[in-house]
Amino acid sequence: MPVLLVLVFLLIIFLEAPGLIKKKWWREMIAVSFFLLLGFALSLPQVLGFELPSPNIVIEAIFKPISDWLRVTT
Amino acid sequence: MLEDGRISSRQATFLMSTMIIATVVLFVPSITAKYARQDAWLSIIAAILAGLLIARLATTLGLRYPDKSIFEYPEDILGKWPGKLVGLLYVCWFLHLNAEVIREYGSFMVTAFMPETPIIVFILVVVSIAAYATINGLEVFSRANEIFLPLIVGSVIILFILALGQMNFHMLLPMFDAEPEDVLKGAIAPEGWFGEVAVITVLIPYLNKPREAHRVGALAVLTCGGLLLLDAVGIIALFGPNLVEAWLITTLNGARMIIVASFIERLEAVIMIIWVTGGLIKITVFYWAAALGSAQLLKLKDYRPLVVPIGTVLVSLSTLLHPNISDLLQFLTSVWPPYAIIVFEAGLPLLLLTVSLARGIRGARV
Amino acid sequence: MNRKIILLMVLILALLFPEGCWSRREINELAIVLGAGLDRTADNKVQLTLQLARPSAFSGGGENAGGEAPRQNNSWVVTGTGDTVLDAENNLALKVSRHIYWSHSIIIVYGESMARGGVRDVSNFFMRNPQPRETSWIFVTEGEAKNVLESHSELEKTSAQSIAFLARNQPGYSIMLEDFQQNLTSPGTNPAAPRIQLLKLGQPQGVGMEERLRHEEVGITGTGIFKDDKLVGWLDMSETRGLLWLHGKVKEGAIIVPSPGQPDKKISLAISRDKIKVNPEYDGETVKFNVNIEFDMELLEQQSNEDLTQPEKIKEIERLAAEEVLEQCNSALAKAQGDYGTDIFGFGEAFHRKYKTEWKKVKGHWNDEFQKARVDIAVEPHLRLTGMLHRRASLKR
Amino acid sequence: MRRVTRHIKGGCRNKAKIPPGSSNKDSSAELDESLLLTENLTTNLFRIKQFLIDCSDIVYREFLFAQREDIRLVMIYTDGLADKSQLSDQIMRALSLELPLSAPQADITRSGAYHLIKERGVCVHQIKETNRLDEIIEAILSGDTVLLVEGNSTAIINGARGWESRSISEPDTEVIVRGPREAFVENLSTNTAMLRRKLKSHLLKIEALRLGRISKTDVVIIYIKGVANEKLVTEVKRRLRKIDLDGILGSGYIEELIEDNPWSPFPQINHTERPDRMAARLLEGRVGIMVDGTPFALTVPNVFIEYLQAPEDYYERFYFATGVRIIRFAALVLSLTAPSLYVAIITFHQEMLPTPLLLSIAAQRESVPYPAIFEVLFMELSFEILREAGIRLPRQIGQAVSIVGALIIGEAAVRAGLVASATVIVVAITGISSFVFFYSASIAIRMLRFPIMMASAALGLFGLISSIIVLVLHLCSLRSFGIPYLSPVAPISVGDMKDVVLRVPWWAMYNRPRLIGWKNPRRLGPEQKPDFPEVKNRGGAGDA
Repeated sequence: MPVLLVLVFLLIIFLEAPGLIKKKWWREMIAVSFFLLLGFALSLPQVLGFELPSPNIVIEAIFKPISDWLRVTT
Repeated sequence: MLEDGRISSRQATFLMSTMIIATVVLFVPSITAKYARQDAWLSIIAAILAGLLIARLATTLGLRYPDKSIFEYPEDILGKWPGKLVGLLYVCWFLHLNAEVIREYGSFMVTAFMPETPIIVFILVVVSIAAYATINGLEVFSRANEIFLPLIVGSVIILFILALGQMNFHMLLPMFDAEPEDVLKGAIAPEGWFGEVAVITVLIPYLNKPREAHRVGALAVLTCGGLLLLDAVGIIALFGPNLVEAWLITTLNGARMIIVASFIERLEAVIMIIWVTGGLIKITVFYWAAALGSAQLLKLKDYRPLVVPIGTVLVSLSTLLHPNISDLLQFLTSVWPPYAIIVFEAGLPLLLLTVSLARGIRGARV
Repeated sequence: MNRKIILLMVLILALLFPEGCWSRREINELAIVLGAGLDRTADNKVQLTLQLARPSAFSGGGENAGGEAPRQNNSWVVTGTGDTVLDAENNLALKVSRHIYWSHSIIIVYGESMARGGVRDVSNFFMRNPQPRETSWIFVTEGEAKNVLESHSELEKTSAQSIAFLARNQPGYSIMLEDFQQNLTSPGTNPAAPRIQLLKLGQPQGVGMEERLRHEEVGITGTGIFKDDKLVGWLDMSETRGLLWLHGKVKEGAIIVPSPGQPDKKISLAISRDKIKVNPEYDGETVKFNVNIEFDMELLEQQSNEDLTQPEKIKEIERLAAEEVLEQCNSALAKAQGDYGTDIFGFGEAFHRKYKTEWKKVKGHWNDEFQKARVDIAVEPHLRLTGMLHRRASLKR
Repeated sequence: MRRVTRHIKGGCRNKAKIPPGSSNKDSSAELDESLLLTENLTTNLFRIKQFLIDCSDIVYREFLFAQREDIRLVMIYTDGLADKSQLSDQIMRALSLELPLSAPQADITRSGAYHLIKERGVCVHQIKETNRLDEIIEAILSGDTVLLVEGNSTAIINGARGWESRSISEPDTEVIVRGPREAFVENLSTNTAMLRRKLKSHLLKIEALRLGRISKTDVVIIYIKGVANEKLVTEVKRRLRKIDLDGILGSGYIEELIEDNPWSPFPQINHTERPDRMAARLLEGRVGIMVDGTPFALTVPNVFIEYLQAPEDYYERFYFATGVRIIRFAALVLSLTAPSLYVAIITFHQEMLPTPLLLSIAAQRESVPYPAIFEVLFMELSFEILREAGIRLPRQIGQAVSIVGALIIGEAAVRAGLVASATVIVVAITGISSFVFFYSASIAIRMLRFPIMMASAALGLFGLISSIIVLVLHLCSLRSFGIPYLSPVAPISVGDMKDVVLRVPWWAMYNRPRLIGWKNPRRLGPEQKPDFPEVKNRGGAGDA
């Protein structure tokens, strides 16, 4: 699975990069790499079986009073 | 401009309607019935009214800068870096929202139709289709949506009519049984969805006639509201409030109840069509908004190279967000709506509008 | 760019295709469940009985029509036990070579042992699992559900279908899983389900049939009534009519009353279009229900030889019909209200609709409240049609 | 049916409209000394022969003008392309025998002969003069006859073309019951004439082009001035002029060279062999392209809906036409999705079938050893093979092969337990449905059926719906000469809905399609709905 993931990302780079380099769109290149890295960083641990904390925890913590009010009590 | 497509007001209305309907008809009747029980329709009407307000707020703000999107004009209003921050927040919100929707999409397919299939399959398929649509641009998916929306609305209405025979409208009685507080609570979830109409702040610069944006927002909310009302009333009349609140995806169960002269049975497929097409359009809209937003924030020449990388983020984020479906539902019921409404659908637009009005600045006129 | 995306999509599909097909089930790998029966064994386990279709018996019409070939079994009945329904199904699956497939199950039969002990625990499975239908018909049987499913139908291909059609045609009280569940969850009403029994019916026709088939078929013989989720008693057919009247569900059927002038002769009236109004009254102490039943009748049979077309005779017939219906209703009421104290008529919901605030006080113990309630029933029959005859043709002058 | 008759063509084409340089892209474009004729006939002849070396079909006929040894004439033409009877009657006999008798003897000199021949000698309708070798060569090869006169550096080109060609016959690919029965033929001038007969207006413009480096094929652009958008006409011309290909042998070549989305499986340029259909499209504001040598005329822009419209729709009553349209839509959906839907339902969503049907299909499949998808693929493939065989084989055998083959294979496969009979029914329905609508579109649909089948075999209905969505997205992204391919459905144009599922009566077809004919939208006069009160009154008076 990790190998497959790396392959997929390599494929995406292979499809994306040449066009950008040819057009010398370096800003775009940076943005693309940023998102690809983010995607890779988020997916690799999952594929390897680590449990990442959900980003929702922060939101849940902040909105706890309201969500407690909203929780159905039966 | 990054996106060279222009859409008509009708296309924009259709786009927003599909976007909201898709998720609303599936989950909301059950969530609302949890609080307001047979008075769910009351909650929905309240939500429609609030949705109209939000739409008005978003369009008023957007029309002050008719040639800019919400990723750009905060810079004019708040100054460069705070403005960029607001734009960035919106990009993140669209990404997050989209990941949630994609997760819902997968969960729905897995729960209702193909429990043996891993959820990642549906996520991958839908994200790649959405990427294809996004790359084709606003005009193309708006046009495709002009085919999908009539299909979706037609299906909902036909399902309603077919199920009419099994409905018992006594279930809606007694009216006004729920406490006002519960009605209010019930209104928050649909309101969170109606509030997604705030995405019109991204669409306004691409409208043929930006002046009609007010109408677009209002019509979209009314269309979805009407359909949701029909759906919720039908479902409650079919099952009674006790069962509706117990079920995960009540509309699906409603469709399964339909028996027409022992010939047509189990119309789940129709629900699947509604959800798969509608959900796809919704995901595409936010996908496009996120890609466009990042490109506008970073002042890129094109948003298209970003689409596939953003897709990888969406896929990994959507599998990361929730460990299981009850966590997803809990989040959608009690955390997401207040979060979305308070911060992004009402809060930030209100802030931007106030500052803009106070400083008396506005963009080009149309 | 566009082409690249399409390439990606094709790749994804190509990846999915060979290892895909997770949910794929070829039809000939399915054991199609036609009906399910649930019993509780002596050691408090769930005993699940499934009637599985044998597809080869359903191949197109006519090949065995000669009657010479021995008739095949159309279905196969298997039983398994376990702590939960799914556990029982898994144990049962050990004996079945195919994947058990619920979506076409049209009946669920609760054996008496299961019904008396409460059905809420097991019925949850049918709601939670996406495969079984909400539109399955629910039955209770005296004795074991297994026996009922093992029976055979002369008219239909399998007994499950035969039972389901019995329910669909509604000669008795019939209820779907979804309505049953709704009644279970609502505090204002209790469920009821038709009672089916094995009856000695018909004689198998044809060579060799006597040995092959048990000539017992399933018939509806009344209604089982529940208090909350537990079976508490039975209504016979006449009381079931009363239940149907009080539910406003009499779609068809007949009332037999004595002929007004010749009480030893009978006349039959077919019923159409019934309407019921339940009007609760509450004074803070006791609940009172004013029930008004209105229906249309058609005179279809006359044993007597008097002329029934006179207005006063019609009045009289209407009165007699009203009495008959009232008696049916009262007998059902007496059983449900008097003997078992369970509101199977949904009066509680009618009460809820009218007295929103008061309901909150009584809904916790509604069945007790119902037991104390007074029910006044008014019946208003209308004889609208007299069939194709003006009066009896064989009248000798 | 295909009676071959001798077709006589009136004259050489008026080439005045050909912009210089557009027709010949090789070296002849610039004027070169060596490409001009000299006064010496032998040199000229030698040069021409140099060009046409090893072209055995070129005929050089030398003869004398008025039997004078010093005035030699050479007539050059291509065997089979020039009208020989006209040549011998009108040119040779006239020049060698008749003209010398009537003309004043004083004029019969080397210098005078040329003018004499030009003005009085040649009795053909169209002549042209040139002093350029390349033009001469082109004229010879196009079927014109070139006359060289001793001592003159200009040649006379006689438009006496005439070659074997097919006569006008009934259309083979677009058969209808009620309506005109003529189809375009291979000959371009016959085709333009047919069109001109339909639209006798000076507004019908037929502009000529010559394409193909070697084939030098005549191509015309046809449009109605004032109806067709000029921008569209310019764009068509621009794209056509860009073509640089050695030979254009059919309109299909051009189609693929000027499409907007060359990778799409859907044709974005429509073609027809019916002059009436072509005329109808021109009247809607479209632009036509006709190529010499092919009976199929192209029209642009093309929208998807056109494939579901048949010419018959406009000749029959509108109720009928609307009904048939609905059937065609159903056929479109069926031919695209029926096998996939079948596979999806019987392998993933068996709950959607009514119980008796499920049991009956289960009984049929009991003995089938393969998964449903292979069964369907096998049957679909054999159906496609049969269809291809039916088209390629000689006509009489072809029909027998397709019908018998389908019957025998289907029946035998069911008997052998290889496929379920339900599969055969589904495949047959799919196959039949794909014949209902226009052939070119049905090719795309037939092809796309297979990936959709794969998707539904992998993911059931979800795969089916997803692939349909991709298809719709793709169709929405297409444009044909700037017009969205799915218009007027997407983008919705309410006014144009009158000719999509409905075909409203002619008295209600007020406007041309909005996106195509916006320049001059009105096509119907006011108050055209039949309402003849005087007739009614007369009837009333009769009663009284």
